[in-house]
Amino acid sequence: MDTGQEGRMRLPEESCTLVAVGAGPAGLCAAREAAACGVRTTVLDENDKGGGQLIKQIHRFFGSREHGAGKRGFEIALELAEDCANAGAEIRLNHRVLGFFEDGRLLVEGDFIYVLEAKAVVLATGALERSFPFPGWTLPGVMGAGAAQTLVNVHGVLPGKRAVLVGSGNVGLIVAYQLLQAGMEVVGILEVEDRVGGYEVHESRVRREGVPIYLRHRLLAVEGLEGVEAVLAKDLEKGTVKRFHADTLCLAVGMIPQAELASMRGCRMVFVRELGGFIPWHDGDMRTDRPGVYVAGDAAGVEEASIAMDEGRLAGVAALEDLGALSPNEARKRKEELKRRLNLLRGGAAGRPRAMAKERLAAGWRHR
Amino acid sequence: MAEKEMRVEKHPVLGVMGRGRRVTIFLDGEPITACEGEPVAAALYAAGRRVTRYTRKGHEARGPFCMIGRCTECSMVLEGWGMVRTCMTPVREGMRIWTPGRKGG
Amino acid sequence: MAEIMSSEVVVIGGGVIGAATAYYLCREGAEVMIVEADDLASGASGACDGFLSLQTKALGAHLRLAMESAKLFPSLVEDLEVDIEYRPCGGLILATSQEQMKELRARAKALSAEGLEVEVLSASELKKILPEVGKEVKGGSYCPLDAQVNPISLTLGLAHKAQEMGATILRGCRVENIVVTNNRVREIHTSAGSIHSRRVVCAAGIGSNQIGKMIIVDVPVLPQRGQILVTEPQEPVLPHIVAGAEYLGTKGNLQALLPAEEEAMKLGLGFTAEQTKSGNFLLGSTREFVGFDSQTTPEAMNAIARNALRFLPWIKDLDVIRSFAGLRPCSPDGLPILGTVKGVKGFYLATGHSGDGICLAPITGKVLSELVLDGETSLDISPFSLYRFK
Amino acid sequence: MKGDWEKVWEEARERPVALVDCRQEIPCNPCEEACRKGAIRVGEDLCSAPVYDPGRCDGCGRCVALCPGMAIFLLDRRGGDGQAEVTVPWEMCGEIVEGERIWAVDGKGKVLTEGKVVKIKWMGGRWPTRLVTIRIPEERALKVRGVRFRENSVGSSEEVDQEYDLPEDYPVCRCEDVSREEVLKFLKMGLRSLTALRRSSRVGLGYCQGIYCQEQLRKELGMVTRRSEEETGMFKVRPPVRPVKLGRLGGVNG
Repeated sequence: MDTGQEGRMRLPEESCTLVAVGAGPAGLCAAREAAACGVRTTVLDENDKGGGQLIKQIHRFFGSREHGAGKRGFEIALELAEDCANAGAEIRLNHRVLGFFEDGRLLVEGDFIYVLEAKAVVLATGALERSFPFPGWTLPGVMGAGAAQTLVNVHGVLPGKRAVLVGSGNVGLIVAYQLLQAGMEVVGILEVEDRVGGYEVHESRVRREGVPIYLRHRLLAVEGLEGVEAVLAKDLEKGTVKRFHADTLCLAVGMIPQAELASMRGCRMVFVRELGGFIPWHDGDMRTDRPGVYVAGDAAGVEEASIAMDEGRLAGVAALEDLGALSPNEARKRKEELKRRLNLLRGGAAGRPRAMAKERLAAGWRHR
Repeated sequence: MAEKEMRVEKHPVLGVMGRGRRVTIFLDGEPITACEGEPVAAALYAAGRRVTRYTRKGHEARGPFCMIGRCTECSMVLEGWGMVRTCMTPVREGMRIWTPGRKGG
Repeated sequence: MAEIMSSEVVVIGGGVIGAATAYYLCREGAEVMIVEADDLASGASGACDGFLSLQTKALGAHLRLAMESAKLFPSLVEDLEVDIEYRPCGGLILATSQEQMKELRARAKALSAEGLEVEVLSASELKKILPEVGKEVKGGSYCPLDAQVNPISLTLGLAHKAQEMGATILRGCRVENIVVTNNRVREIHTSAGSIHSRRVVCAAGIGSNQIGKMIIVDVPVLPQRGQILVTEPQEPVLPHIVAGAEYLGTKGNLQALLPAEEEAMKLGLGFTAEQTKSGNFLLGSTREFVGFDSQTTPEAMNAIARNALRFLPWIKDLDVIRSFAGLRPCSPDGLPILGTVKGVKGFYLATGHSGDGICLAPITGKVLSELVLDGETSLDISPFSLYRFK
Repeated sequence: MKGDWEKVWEEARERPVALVDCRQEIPCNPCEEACRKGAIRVGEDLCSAPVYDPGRCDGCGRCVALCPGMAIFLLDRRGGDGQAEVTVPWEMCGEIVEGERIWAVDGKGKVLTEGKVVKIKWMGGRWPTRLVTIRIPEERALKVRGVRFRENSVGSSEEVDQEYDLPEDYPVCRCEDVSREEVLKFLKMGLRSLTALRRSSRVGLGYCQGIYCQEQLRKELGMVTRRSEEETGMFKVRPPVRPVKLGRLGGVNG
């Protein structure tokens, strides 16, 4: 490439019909729908592997056959990526989207920087692990539970020898289990509430391995010089303080939807507690309030991977419908089927509040 | 912590974990054994090195926090390139990385 | 809302000009209320660089104003409780052609004649104070009085100090109307209630035109977008504030110094660079008239980056972590609009600083306070009258 | 003993049968898919708990391997000698070999008894699960949910006697290293908008673009202004949302 001095190099421009940002379950499924329908589709992802956060999930998944239930997360990731590519979508890994401008253009960094224009953009940018500040939270060895999971399951490296987890939701339970699987000791799981947040089956799995779950215990601080050496927690029942000797502290206290590109694009953002925070407003078909912009998966509200898949498919179908690539009748049929499945996935006690939030969104979402 | 203890050799689900060939990288000039293709941050962890930077204001140690390229806590200087997020940067033989803010480095 | 407030002086706008005006008014013991539609420094003052550059000012009154302003900064450092990150670092303007060098030489001579010390440096002389510059750079001019400040801290510091001295700051408060009876300002209607006041200073930046309309005066201020890139923080490596000669060209519309490239012309591109106290490089900038759109654009980001590398190629490995754009309150000739308006007593203008607001804030505040309280100023501000345009 | 399990208990005298210990509403049906005999039904409503008919179960173990909750086990009482064989899914590190002795634990991790490993079998696709069969006294058999080598790690904490003094100041913003105290200082000055607070305190102006500290800053501001999170709003998002080399952005070192 030109060295810039004399080179009057402009940003290269490129166009395609549908772009999915994020090659996780939502983005891959959206792109697959589009590509299978003959639409020129590109998937962008900043990682060197497709599949999003599924690649670090080594446990078998809930859901039903359409979601690869009973298979392990990384296995599902491989299949989704393969399906998507086989359908004809171009998956560009190591491509970072730097911006999504109000005029609809994307600024992308691959081997070079370029501008990408598309008639439809599906934002499937996922979520981020929530964290909160406390004394010592910046010490090396304090990390997101997902970060520890990435280290052990993707890279085969232990984050330390002895871990304390904070949060007994499904993520905390599963990660605790997976740290044990990789050979780490899990000193305990701290839970500020008086009951375990995750499913009983997951709770049972870690308990069987002898991991104590400390209910009504609040994380106070982490001690250490240049890394975690001990974790302090307060027993809210007794009012006493416990010190745990550990070199790793994993935070599993929820996820925050990552839809900054939607915000930059000018999509209306709404705060939905049940779905993790600020998300782009979207209708029942995953359309945002900006024409040609769709959202799916955790970026549209933190839920399960199986839901992300069907939301991705739904966004894909809605985009195809808007592009005129699918007859209204066919689109309706497919959307109904996907919505039926989504309703089933959100059927349990854990899913109901999310189902209701999604309904309120589709109905317009006004301040209560 | 010795490297051998930090690397998962045989995993009950994943089996023997596939790794790139052993290469040497340099952390602040000191040689470290790493596996080609794995993220630099993982290689450092495997070598028992958790500090990736020191803050400018308080000279506090920081380490990888998200491992997916978002928190930027693992950013280090890769010689000839500048600051990189080490959790997103694959190991290549002979690469030299420097800990930002490290005193006497 | 029923609440009725009153104040001796109302300052519309919580940007650097409004804050400085309030500060100097309070120092004279006036009772002041700042009415700000959003929050302090939420407009151009919070979206600009911290250049306090004297050698880029227009010759004549503008330069004199800037030189007077520059003298006030050290006293602010003393008086304000917020660290305004003032650094008397000196400033460089770099030329990339012999033609530009010629222009810089001519300007240096003219500036010196007006009392501003400016030194012209050959390429080799330049090397002594800025070792690594691009191959294109042929030399430059250096002004030791140029300096740097943190514009947000400055605004905050001034407003905070004014508040300590008794000023009231109404945030999130929009001015809806100004009541004038018998040719005199009487009352200001705001979203938070009415304020009785006989003196109003309009320091509303790009909102000034709208404020003017309330008293049926046309204040010719248009928003001009300036985009800036921010890099990751670095150890201090850039000793001075640095601009390209084309910055002078696009700023002062000087034919001989305008950029050659069509795209750069369209963007009003001019190179600026400073390293802030926090270590980040701020790289600028553009001059675009696009209404109230304060988005940054891929073209400008690319152009600013490319342009910056012509001057400082060694920063190519720095990570850009953010971009932002501010809307400069731009007057037709790029000079501020200061003073009274005909037919409406008690209404004062302090606006149209066109990108020089940070630099000119202290002197603007000072002369406005004099004007409001005494009716006359220690410095002749007639060249900045609104009526110069008619 | 619950009705179902009585039936399991009886059937297990004839052949190995599954014991399905899944009661919660989980959107999941691999057990139904796994069973070739139609012994497990979830039905249309994915979240309903599985309905299991031990009479149709042939004890193949596929559901044991595939259940994502690891909540299905096998019971085999064919010996009729007061001993039972229980099969559990097992995916822990380390090795189990046939013939060795191991703890049998219940769903809470409590050690029930010691048992002997009689069979190890791999099942469940390309990345299978080990099904470990142990032999234990039959009165404990219905309670077994897992096996384990190690003791509970309870006791690895100590009580801190003295009133623990928490450090009061710690960073809110990791990138810019801004403490909570500093944020409060700016709030005290009267800043009331998220943007102004961000620009002044520098919380959220760092490398990560404020994605970690934004929530915290919103909380602090909300406490002072009594505004909801939605009203307090979000940071304005500016490109680039990922760090990019200036040279790249300017098109130099491609």
